[in-house]
Amino acid sequence: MLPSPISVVGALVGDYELLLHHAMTTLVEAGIGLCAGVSLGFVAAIAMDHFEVLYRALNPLIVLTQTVPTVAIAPLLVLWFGYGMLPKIVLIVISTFFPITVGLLGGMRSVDSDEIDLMRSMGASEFEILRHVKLPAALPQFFSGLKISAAYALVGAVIAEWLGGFSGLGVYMTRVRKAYAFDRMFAVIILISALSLVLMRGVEILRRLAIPWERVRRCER
Amino acid sequence: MLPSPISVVGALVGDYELLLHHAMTTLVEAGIGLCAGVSLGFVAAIAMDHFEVLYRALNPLIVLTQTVPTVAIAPLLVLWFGYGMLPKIVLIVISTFFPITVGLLGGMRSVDSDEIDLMRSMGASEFEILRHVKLPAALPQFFSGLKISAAYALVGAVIAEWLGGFSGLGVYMTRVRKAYAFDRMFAVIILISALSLVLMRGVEILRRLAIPWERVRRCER
Amino acid sequence: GCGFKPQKGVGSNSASGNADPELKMITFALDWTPNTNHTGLYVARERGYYREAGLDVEIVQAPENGADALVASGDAQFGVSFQDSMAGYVSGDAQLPVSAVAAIIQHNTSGIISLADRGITSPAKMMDHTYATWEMLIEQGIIKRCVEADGGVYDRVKLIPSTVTDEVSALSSGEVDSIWIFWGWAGEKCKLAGLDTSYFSFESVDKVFDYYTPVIIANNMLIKDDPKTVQAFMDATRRGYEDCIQDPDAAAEILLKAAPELERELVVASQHYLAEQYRADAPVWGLLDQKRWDAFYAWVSEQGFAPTIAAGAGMTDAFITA
Amino acid sequence: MSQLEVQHVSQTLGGVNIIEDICITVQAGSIACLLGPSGCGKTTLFHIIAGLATPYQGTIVLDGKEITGTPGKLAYMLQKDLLLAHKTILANVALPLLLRGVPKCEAYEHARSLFGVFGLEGTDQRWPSELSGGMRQRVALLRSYLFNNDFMLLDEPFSALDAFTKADMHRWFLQVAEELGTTALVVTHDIDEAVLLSDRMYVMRGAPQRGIPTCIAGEVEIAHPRSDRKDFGLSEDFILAKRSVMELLRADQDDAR
Amino acid sequence: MSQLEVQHVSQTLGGVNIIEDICITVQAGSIACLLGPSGCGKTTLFHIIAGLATPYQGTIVLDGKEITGTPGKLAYMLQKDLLLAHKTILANVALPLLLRGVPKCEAYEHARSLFGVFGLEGTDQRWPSELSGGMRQRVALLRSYLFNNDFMLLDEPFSALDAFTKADMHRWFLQVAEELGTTALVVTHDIDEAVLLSDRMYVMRGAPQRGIPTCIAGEVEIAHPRSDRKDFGLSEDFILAKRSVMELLRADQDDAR
Ligand SMILES: Nc1ncnc2c1ncn2[C@@H]1O[C@H](COP(=O)(O)OP(=O)(O)OP(=O)(O)O)[C@@H](O)[C@H]1O
Ligand SMILES: Nc1ncnc2c1ncn2[C@@H]1O[C@H](COP(=O)(O)OP(=O)(O)OP(=O)(O)O)[C@@H](O)[C@H]1O
Ligand SMILES: [Mg+2]
Ligand SMILES: [Mg+2]
Repeated sequence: MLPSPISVVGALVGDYELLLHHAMTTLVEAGIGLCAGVSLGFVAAIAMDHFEVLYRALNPLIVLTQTVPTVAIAPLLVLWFGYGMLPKIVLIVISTFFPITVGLLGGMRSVDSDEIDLMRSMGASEFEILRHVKLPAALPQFFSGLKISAAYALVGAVIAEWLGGFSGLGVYMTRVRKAYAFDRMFAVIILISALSLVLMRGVEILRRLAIPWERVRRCER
Repeated sequence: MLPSPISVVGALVGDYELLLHHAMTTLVEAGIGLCAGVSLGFVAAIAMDHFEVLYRALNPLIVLTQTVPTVAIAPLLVLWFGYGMLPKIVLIVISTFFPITVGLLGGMRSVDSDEIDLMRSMGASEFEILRHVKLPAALPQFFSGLKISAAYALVGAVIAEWLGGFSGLGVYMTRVRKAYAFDRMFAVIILISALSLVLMRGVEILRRLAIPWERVRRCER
Repeated sequence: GCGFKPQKGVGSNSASGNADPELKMITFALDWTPNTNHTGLYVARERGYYREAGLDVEIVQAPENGADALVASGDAQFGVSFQDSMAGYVSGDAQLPVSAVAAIIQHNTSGIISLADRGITSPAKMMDHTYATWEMLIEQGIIKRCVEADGGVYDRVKLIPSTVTDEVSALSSGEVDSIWIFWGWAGEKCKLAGLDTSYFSFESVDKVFDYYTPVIIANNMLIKDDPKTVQAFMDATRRGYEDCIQDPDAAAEILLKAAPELERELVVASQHYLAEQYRADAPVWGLLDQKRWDAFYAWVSEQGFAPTIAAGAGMTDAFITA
Repeated sequence: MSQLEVQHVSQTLGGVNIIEDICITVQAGSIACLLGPSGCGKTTLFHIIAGLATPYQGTIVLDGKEITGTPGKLAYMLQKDLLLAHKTILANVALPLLLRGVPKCEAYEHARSLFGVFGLEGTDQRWPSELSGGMRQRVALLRSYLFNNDFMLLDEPFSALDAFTKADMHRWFLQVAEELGTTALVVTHDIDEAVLLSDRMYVMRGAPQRGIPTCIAGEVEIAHPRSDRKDFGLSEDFILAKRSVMELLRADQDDAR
Repeated sequence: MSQLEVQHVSQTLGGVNIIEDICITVQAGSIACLLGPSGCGKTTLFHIIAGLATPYQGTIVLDGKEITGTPGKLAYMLQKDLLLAHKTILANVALPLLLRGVPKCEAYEHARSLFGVFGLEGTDQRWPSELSGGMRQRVALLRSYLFNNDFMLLDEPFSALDAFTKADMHRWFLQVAEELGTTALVVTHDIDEAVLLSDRMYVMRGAPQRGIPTCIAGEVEIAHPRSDRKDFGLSEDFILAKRSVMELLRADQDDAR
């Protein structure tokens, strides 16, 4: 059942060009979906942090989007959005924005209330408090969320491609699966994992750049 | 395509007993899987926090488990673990432990280094620092992670049941889908969402109980 | 929710519970969810035919496309597959050790369905209409051959990726014009839904497409080492399917008891249709004709969809004899 | 120049009466000090004056306008230094200027020009965690000063400084107050400091944790002009004022026991 | 009773030489105070003595044993109060006892019995965020005391207290030190406090941020026995010691300019 590593590598090399072509499609979808998901997550978190009413209203709704199995709503998505990229991106957005929202909200709510008092005492508006205190303080949790989201974006794209489509690693995967080509199946799984690792490494680097003050703390006194 | 709400409610009521039976199976799987996932996530986070080597070694591996689309490895899981609960629980564990690990690790690493110095100055062992400082400080992020995990546990169970099996809401879902019974399809989706909401509400209540000092902070000075 | 009894037992734990230690444990892997293709198995189990044959049969629902792997690995002894998808592994260097041992339905009952107002009464009329494809080589090869045999140009068939789970709404919403279906399930559903449809079967276009779909497959090791068990299993199964042919209504009840989630009306209609089709013109249920088998695979190899397939590869007619 | 009036302010926190019927007036251009035992409610009162908390009863009036519960009207240096960990020292100090809409360049320029006076040379690009406790306190003071030097509310602004740095800061503070006509209300535990800096001292009395709500025990006026406080520490006025405050505080102490 | 020796300690942080060749000896059973300008490196030195940081050069010796880089040997009260936000006051105070393996009941009992002395009655079930700055400081002191009252390293232990509470704490501290033979090294900015509490004072000199590494400017011995410090403040010994320290500090100040 498990193909030998050699045949997997063989498949990887042999299908190199084809895989590259499919990978491009998937990466574009995952990229767009992740960006859209992060933006949506951002907006949702900020809105929910600001308006308690919105928090109460949106929270169950957001949870709901996470509880409906994607594969179950996939046919509906195709019905509404056609066969192109749109339904796939919608699916990725649904699976990526949640960790962002949860992380940001958690981070913003964990801010030392004295720091907010300080800002208020300097006449800072809600927006300025957000910008100067809450968002920077939420960065570590935001990046924790982004790490999860980045992992899900690629997998989400692959699953979304099972919805149908003419190219993408998910399409490739279903085809080789149906053809019982297990070596190529493993080859594509390895490729997806490798791409994910690269993506998450990118998030890690971004994190380092965005949180320079974390490096100082490590320094011994 | 979309069934009328009345027929959905009708399906919910009509299939009441059957749904209850299937829901029990799913809940048991989700419960066991979530517990196992949380435990594993806990252990992984603590181990990775403690041993930098382990962090470097395990981190890519853990990311890998998130990048392999579950449905792709599902047939393998069945091959390795049989038709029973085990492959399902493995699948749920894979999808739930990641947010826990990320949350806990993030939380433990965000602890004020002065607090750790204080503990060290009192001769506290690594374990005592963990217990008295790092874990309590990581609780908010842990619960953020748990919230995500709880949402995924149930959906994970449903998807895992598509692997095959004898009962569970996922089995029900595939069957009614194949039988074109869309009212029952929506009924089960609603049931899953409702169960998830209850689960996450539970996490929220747990959080309140576990972090009593958060309530005080809100109190105005 | 009446009369539902949860099935118990998992994998190989035949010694536990009330399983009879005398009985030989058999696991049967369905191609996916239970449907009327499988009724004979449920009837044989319900009516004790397996028990009489000294077998304790457990019917499991495999992951989609997963039965072949389960049977190949020996985790299941028998399963359901299709001759066209088996083409992927009966030749070449990644073969799975499984063989077809019986035809569940004697002839290929699949074809292309469309709404009557699209006028797709023959393959060439698929031109300029959309067709939902799974993007399988053999599948598209069959469509191509059918369209061209009917004097059409295949390139003018508008392929869209298949996301169809519900043929009725896919057709009636205009999402897609033509769909590949098995008449016994989706066709009957369309009829029940009152759709005015056109339909042609592949077998009617070209006899080479009268291949076997679906089939029961068995693990090759089992066939070699324990033909007696295979024979006993197949005999009992045949009795089950013959009961279905005799009394479709009773068969429908048994299937519904095992899978209460299914829609009664559809199951009954499908059962009545299949009663005519399980055996059809063959002397006994399940017969596999190697000539028909080879003819299809010859076409598959010739088209280059699979490496050359030897005669009789992936099948044996040893267990069903007229 | 602003005048502050605290009128009959009471506050309850967590079910405990902390302060009761506090009345304080700080004349425009004058400096008042607030003294009282640890935990009596000085910070609680400052939060109310700064508009960060709404009192249970009473009003805060600044220049004749009620500002109860309105933050942003006066500079408030909190007891904790509260530097934002994710900003450099310079960015921390310049923050109030940015909030007021001063362009970034200009704000940074202006902030940087004051680093020398505060003994913070060379720290502008450091992170808060790299500074010593006393340096952080001076950063916080500088930040408050840049926000608003018309009315300043200072909660123990010099407590982490050594005697000489403290003396430097006192000198700077008195000079700035003189030049700009700054009005200030300062919490301090250092009686000498209170007498040195202020025109008037208010002494609080109470122990809310032991069920004794805090009120104003009394006030002491210092006649000696603020413009002439060099070597004031040895003058008779100083000793007199100090003694009065000590008596008020001691009475409280005995009272509470 | 322990004897501490700081031998030729130097430290570099973020590329800056902070302290250079610091030597200090605290005799067993004696109390030493450390004075120096803000930002000169007192906290840096304390971190090294406590074993929380490894010096660039030099060793720390306690009772003849080298303890450089080994934490947990002596009680260290940090400059920040650092109460754990997720523990009640009682749990915070009892923590060092629990770490030493004392059973919970007993630890809580023992901790609670000292709340009165520290003026913390009624706060045991409160959260740290509900206490005032001075109360938090006393909680931190109590916690350090419970960890180890044989050798205590105190970084500005009384800076947030009002004059009278401070005097109370001084009295308590001197009495405890007398009774238990506690050895202590205390950082303070209050010269009076230093003279009052200590047997010997060390004065540091330097301004690392301006490129002048800190060294020991000198030490002042106080002959007056510690057991007899009531009304010591008016004695000649006191004035003498104070003047010596002031001179050392001032020299530094002029030096640094
Ligand atoms: N991590 C660090 N990186 C660089 N410089 C640092 C770091 N930590 C401290 N410093 C510098 O070391 C010097 C001494 O700091 P320290 O906290 O020891 O001073 P201190 O004597 O305790 O002052 P204070 O009386 O104000 O508390 C300061 O100039 C400070 O800026
Ligand atoms: N959120 C709160 N809930 C309950 N009690 C509180 C809360 N905040 C403060 N207190 C109590 O209010 C009293 C006054 O606190 P405050 O901080 O105003 O004292 P303070 O005069 O500033 O003392 P210090 O000089 O020590 O800073 C204290 O007894 C404190 O325990
Ligand atoms: Mg205070
Ligand atoms: Mg210090």
